[in-house]
Amino acid sequence: MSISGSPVQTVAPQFDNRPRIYGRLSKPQLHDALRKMILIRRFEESAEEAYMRGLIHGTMHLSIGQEASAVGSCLPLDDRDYITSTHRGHGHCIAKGAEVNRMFAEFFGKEDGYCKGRGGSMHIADPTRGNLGANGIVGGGIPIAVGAALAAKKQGRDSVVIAFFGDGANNEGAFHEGLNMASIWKLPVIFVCENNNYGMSTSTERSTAVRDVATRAAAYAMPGVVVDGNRLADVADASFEAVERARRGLGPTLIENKTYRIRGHSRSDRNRYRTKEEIASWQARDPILQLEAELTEFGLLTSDEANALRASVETEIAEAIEFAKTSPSPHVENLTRDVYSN
Amino acid sequence: MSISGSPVQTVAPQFDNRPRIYGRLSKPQLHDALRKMILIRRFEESAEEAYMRGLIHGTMHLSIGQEASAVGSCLPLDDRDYITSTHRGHGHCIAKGAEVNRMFAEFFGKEDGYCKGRGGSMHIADPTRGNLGANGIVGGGIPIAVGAALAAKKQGRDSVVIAFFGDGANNEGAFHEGLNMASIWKLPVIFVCENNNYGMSTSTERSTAVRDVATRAAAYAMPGVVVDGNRLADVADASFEAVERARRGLGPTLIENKTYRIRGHSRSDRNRYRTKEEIASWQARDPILQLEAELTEFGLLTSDEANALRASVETEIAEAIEFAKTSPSPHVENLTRDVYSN
Amino acid sequence: MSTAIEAETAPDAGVRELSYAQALQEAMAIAMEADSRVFLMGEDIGVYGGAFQVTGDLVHRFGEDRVMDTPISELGGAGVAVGAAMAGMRPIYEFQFSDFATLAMEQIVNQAAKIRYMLGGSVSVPLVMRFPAGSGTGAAAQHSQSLEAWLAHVPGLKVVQPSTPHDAKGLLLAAIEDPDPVMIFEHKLLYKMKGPVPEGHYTVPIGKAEIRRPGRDVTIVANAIMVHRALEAAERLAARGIEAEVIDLRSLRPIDTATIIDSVKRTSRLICVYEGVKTLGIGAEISATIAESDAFDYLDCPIVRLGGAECPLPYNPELEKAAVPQTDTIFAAVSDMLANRI
Amino acid sequence: MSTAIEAETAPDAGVRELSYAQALQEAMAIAMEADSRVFLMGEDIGVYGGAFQVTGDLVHRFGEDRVMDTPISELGGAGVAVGAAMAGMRPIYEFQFSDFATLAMEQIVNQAAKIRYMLGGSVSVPLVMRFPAGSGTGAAAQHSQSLEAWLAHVPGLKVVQPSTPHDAKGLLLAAIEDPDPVMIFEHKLLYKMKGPVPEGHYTVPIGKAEIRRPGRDVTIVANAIMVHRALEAAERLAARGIEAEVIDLRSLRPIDTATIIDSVKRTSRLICVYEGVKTLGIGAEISATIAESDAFDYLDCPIVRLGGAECPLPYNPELEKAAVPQTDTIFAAVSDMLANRI
Ligand SMILES: Cc1ncc(C[n+]2csc(CCOP(=O)(O)OP(=O)(O)O)c2C)c(N)n1
Ligand SMILES: Cc1ncc(C[n+]2csc(CCOP(=O)(O)OP(=O)(O)O)c2C)c(N)n1
Ligand SMILES: [Mg+2]
Ligand SMILES: [Mg+2]
Repeated sequence: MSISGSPVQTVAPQFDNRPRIYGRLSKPQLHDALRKMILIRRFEESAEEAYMRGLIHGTMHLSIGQEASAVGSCLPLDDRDYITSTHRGHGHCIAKGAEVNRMFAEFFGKEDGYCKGRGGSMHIADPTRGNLGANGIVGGGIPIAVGAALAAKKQGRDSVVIAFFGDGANNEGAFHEGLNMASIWKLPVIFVCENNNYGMSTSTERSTAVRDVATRAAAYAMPGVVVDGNRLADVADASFEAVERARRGLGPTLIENKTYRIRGHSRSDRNRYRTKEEIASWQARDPILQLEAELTEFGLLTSDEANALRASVETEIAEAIEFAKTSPSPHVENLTRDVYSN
Repeated sequence: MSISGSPVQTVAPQFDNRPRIYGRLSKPQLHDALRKMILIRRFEESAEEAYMRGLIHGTMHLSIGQEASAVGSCLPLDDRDYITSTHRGHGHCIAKGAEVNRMFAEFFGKEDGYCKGRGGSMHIADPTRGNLGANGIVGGGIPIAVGAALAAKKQGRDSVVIAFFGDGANNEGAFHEGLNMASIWKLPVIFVCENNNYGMSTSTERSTAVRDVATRAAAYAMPGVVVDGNRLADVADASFEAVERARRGLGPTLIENKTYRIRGHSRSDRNRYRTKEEIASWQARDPILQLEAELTEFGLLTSDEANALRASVETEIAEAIEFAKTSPSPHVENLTRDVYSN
Repeated sequence: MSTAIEAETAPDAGVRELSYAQALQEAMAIAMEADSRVFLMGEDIGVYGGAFQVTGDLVHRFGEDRVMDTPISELGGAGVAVGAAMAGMRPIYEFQFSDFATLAMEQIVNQAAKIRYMLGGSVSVPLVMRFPAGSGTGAAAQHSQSLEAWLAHVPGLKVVQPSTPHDAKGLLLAAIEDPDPVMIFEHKLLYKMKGPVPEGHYTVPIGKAEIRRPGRDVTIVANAIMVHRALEAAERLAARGIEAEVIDLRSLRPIDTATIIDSVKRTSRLICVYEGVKTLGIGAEISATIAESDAFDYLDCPIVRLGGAECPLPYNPELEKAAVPQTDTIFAAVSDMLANRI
Repeated sequence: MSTAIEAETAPDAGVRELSYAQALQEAMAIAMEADSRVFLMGEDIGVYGGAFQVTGDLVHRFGEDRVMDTPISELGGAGVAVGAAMAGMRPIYEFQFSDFATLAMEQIVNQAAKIRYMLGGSVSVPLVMRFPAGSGTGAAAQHSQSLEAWLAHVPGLKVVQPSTPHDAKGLLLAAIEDPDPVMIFEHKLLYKMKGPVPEGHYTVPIGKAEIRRPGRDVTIVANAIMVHRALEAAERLAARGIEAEVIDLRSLRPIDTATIIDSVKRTSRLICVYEGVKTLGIGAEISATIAESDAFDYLDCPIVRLGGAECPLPYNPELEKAAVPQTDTIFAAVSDMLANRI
C-alpha cells in the first residue's frame, strides 16, 4: 500500500473494519494527530516535573489520559476556526496549534509566554490561531464561544467554534444559556463536553441528574452524541460531522467525549473520591497507546516511525524548556501594562 | 344529587365525561376555586383602576387570563407547603391564601401591607402561609424554592414547594441549576412554568430552543407535563399528581401550563409584538368562564350560586380597598427599620 | 431641559433638543451606520423598543440581525457579547435594569475586564454595556439600585455616567469607539429629560469631569441625576450668597482627579453627592482621593458625603425619596457646612 | 503564629494553637453539634475536604446530609442556601474561591440581602457565606481577587474578615448565630497560619475592630493579611522610633468607626492598607469616614491609602507581589508620611 503525503489524499479504503475516519485522513495527518497527542502528554509530564522542582508556581490541571479528546476534536479545524478552552486546557491549546516553547515560557512566567507571564497555565490563549483562551471559570468559555460564532456568522465567515468544557461545567447556568442561544440562532458551535466522570471530587452521578450529558441536547433541540473519548477515531469522526453541520449553517451539536483524567484534579488532590482500581482500569485504555496500536494494526505506523515521532517530541520539549528558561522575566514597572489598549 | 359540604367527601362519580379531578374535589372546594379565580381577576382589575387613578405608583404585572394556573396549581397545597412566585404573582398569592386587604395595602404603600409598604406588587409575600414571595428577578425564586424543599426534607416535614415561573425564566441559568439540584437530591418541588407564550415581547419561539418547556424535564430526569393552563381541572390534576409524587419522596416534576396573559406585560407595554386577533382568540378561552361553564354543565353550579360568589367577591374587594386606603403610611424615620433583625 | 445645565453645555443656541433616551439612540444609530461591526443585543430591545424605549425603532431601521432580542439570559448574553467582541464585532449589550447585571458579573468582571491583561495584551474586548440604573420609579429594591461603584472598582473596565442628553450621546459614541470594555450607567429618571444635542458625530472624552457651575465657596461633586439636584440646590444657595461649584463626574473609571483637586483647592470645601449606597459608593472614592491629595491642605472643614441610605430601596414613594439625596438635603448639607464659615 | 498579634490576642498562655483553617472548621463543628439547623453546602467540601481543607473531615463526622457537596452551580447553590434559610435552616455556603461569587451576586445581593427589608421584616435569612479570597498563590486573575468591598457596599449584609485563627473561629460562630446573612472573607494565605484558639464556644462580636498594636504616631487600618504585614512594618518602624497603632478592621459592614476615629484623634495620621483594588476598595471608605468625622480636625497630613494595583492580578510571582501592599511598601509609606513630622 502506498500512501501519498498529500493531505487531501486519504488512506485507501481496503480495511473494512477500520473506523470511518480513516477514509478521510491521510497517513501524515494521522501521524500528526498521534504526534500531537504524544506532545501533549510529554508537555504535561514535563510541566509536572518542572512544577515539582519549583520552576513553576501556582497550580495546574493536567489532562493526561484525555489527549484523544483534544486532538480528535480539533482535527477538522483550521486557523479560521475558534476554540474556547478550560482550566484543563493544555491539550486543547496544543491541538489548536500552539507552540510548546511559548507555553512553557508562560508557565515560567516569562515575557515570551503566550500571555507574557501574566496569565499562567489557566489563561493561555493564542488569538492568532483562533484559540480564545483557557478559562479559570468553569463554564466561562461557553457563552464566549457562542459569541465568537455569532460574530463569524455576522461577518459572513464560515468559521466554526468548539467550546470545550467538563462534565462539571454542564451544571452551570452558563451551559444552559449558551446552548439555548446557539440553538435558537443556529450558530456554528460544537459543544464538546469532556466527561472525565468528575468535577474535582464530585462524580457526574452525584452532580448531574442525567447519566449522559449528551441527553441534555434534547433541551436545546440539537443533536447530542456520546463518544468513546479515549479513541481518537471516534472523537474525530463525531467532530467532523458536527463541524460540517455547523459550517453548512445547520447549527450546533453537543458532543460528549467519555474519558478520564489520570492525574488528580490539581496539584493538591489526594484522590480520596476514587479508587486505585478505577484509575488503573482507565490507564489500561490509554488513548495514545490505543491509537498507536490501531495505526499499527491498520498498517499505518511502523515501530520506527513511532520511535521517530517520540524522539522528535522529546527534542521539541527539551528545546522549549530551554527557550522558556532563558526568556526574559517581566519588569515590575510594567505591572499595569496591557490593562487597557491605550 | 346531594353533595355534602365536607371537604373529604367528593362529588359522586356519575358523570363519566368529567375530568378525573372531579372525583377528588368536593363541590365547596370547586366553588372555592372558582371564587378564588374571580377574586384574582377582580383584584387585578381593581388594582389596574387604582393605578390609573394614581393611587398606586410603580409598575405592576397583571395575570388576567392566567387564573386557572395559579389556583389549580395551589389546590393540593395547604399551609405547611411553600410557594415561590414571580413579578406576575398576584394570582399565586391569593391562591396561597393571602388576604386582598393586606395586598391592596401593600400596593398603596401602607404599613398594613404584607411588606409594610416596602415591597409593593413585586415583592408580596406571606411566610406564615408558606408564600416565600413574589420576586422581581426572573428565575430568582427557582433556587429559593429548591432550598425551601431541602429544608423541609432535612427537617423531616412532608411539605412540598411549588416554584412558579414564566416561559421567559426557563432560559435563565437559575432554572437549569435549580432543576438539576432538585432532581439529584430528589426534593419535593413542583416546577410550574406558566407559559403564556411571551417573556415581555419575546415569544417562546424566538427565545427557547424547544417548543414545549416541559421537554426540558428530560435534561433533569424528572417527569415533564404539558397542561392546558386555562382549564382548572387539568391544571389541578397535574398538580395533585406531582404533589403526591413529591410528598411520597419521589422527587420533582416540571409542569408546563400553557396559558396567555391578556393584558400587556406591564403598564408600559404597547403590544407591538402580537396581534389583536391572537389576544381575542385567547380571551375566548377565558379560564373563569370555562370553569363556570364546566361546573354548570356538570350540575355543580347554579346561576344563583355563581351570582352569589361574584357578589361576595365584590364586597371583599370594596372592603379591602377601603381598608388599604385608611391604613397608615410608613414614617420616614423608619426608613432603615427591618434591614437587619437586630 | 429643565435645569441650569442648559446654559453651560449648549454648544450653539440653535441646536435642537432631544431627550436623553433619544440622544443615546442617536449615538447607536450613528455608530451602526458608520461601522458594520456595531450591533445591539438585549432583552426586548427590538420591536418592544427596550424597557425604556432607548433602542426604540432601531430594529426597523437596522433589522433584527443588528438589533437582537436575546432570551432572558443575562450571564450568557454578556458572555456572547464578550465572545463577539473578541472575534471582531463591537457589541452593545443592554441590561434591562442594571440590577440584573448581578447575574452577569462573572462575564463582566472575570472575563471582559481581565481578558486583555490576562492574555498579555494579545486581544481586546471592545464592547459596551448599558445599565439603566437608579431609583425614583417605585420599582422597589430589585429594580432601583445604583451599582456603578462595583464596576468602578474593577480595573480593565471603563465606567461612564452621563447626566445630560449631550453627554449621553457623546459618551456613548466614545464608548463604542473605545477599544476596551466600557460600562455606561444611565439614570432612568433622566431618560425623558430634554436638552440640546448636536447633530452628527461627536464624542465626549472618557475620563473628563465637567464643571457645570463655577463657584468659589464649596465644591459639589455629583453624578447622574444628582448633578441636576446639586445645580438646583446651588441656585437656591446662591440666593443666600453661597456660590457652589458643581462638578459633574461623568467618568467613574478613570476618575478625573485633576479637575476635582483643582476645584477643591479653590473652594476649600467638598461635598460628594451620589445616589448609590453611601458606604463604599462613589463618593467614598472622591473623598479619599481628595484626602490623600495635595488639596488636603486646602480643606477648611470635613468632607461631607451625601449618599444613598443604608437600606434596600423601598417601594413606598415617600420612603423611596428619603432614601436618596434630594435637592433639599443637598441644600441643607451645604448650608450647614458653610454655617460656621469665617 | 509568626506575627506580633500572638502576644496581644492570646487569651491564656497555655492555650493550644490551631491553624486558621482548623479554627474555622472547629467553629462549624461546634455550631453543628449545638444546632441541628446548621449545615454546610459547597463544591467539594465533603470527601475532598474543600479546596483549602477548611471543611476537612467534617463529612465523616456529620455525614453527607450536613456536609453537602453541590454541583458546580454557584448561583443555584447560593439560592438554595437562601431558600433553606428562609425555611428554618442555617446554611453555611462555601464558595470555592471568592471570585466565583461573581456568579451568585444576584442571590446574594438581590435576594439574601434584601428579602428581610423588602418583605417588611416578616422573614429573615440567617445564612453564612464563606469566601476564600486574596492573591499570593500564583492562581492569576480569576482566582485571586479581593471583592469584599462589593459586599460591604450592600445594606442587608454583614461582612467580616478575620485575620487570626482566634477571630476566624469567633467571627464564624458569631456569623452562624446571627439572624441575618453574614459574609465571611477568608484570606487564602492565612489558612495555614497558626495561633492560639480557645477551646469550646466563644464569639467575636461583628462590628468591632481590634487594636492589634497601640501607638501614638500614626494609625494603620488594615484588613486580613494586611494586618500582619502592617504589624511587621510597625516593628521595623518602632526600631526607627515611629510608634504605629495597628487596627485590625475585622468587620467591613458594619465598620467600627468609633475605634478608628478615636485612634486617629490620638495619632493625627491615618494610613489604610488593603489588598483589594485601591479605587473603591475598603480603604476608600475608611478614609472618607475619617475625612467626614470630627477626627478631621486632628489630621496632620493627608490620609494615605495603600491598596491593590489598578490591574487584574498577574500570574508571574514578582508581578503578583508588586500588585498588593507588602511589608516593605507599608514601611516606606509610613516612613514617608512621618518624614516631615515636626
Ligand atoms: C465557576 C467555578 N466554580 C468552581 C471552580 C473550581 N473548579 C475548578 S475546576 C473544577 C472542576 C471542574 O470539573 P469539570 O468541568 O468536570 O472539568 P475537569 O476538571 O474534570 O476537567 C472546579 C470545581 C471554578 N474554577 N469556577
Ligand atoms: C433577571 C431578570 N431579567 C429581566 C427582567 C425583566 N423582566 C421582567 S418580567 C420579564 C419577562 C418574563 O417573562 P416570563 O418569565 O415568561 O414571565 P411573564 O412575564 O410572561 O409572566 C422580563 C424580561 C427581570 N425582572 N429579571
Ligand atoms: Mg470533569
Ligand atoms: Mg411568559
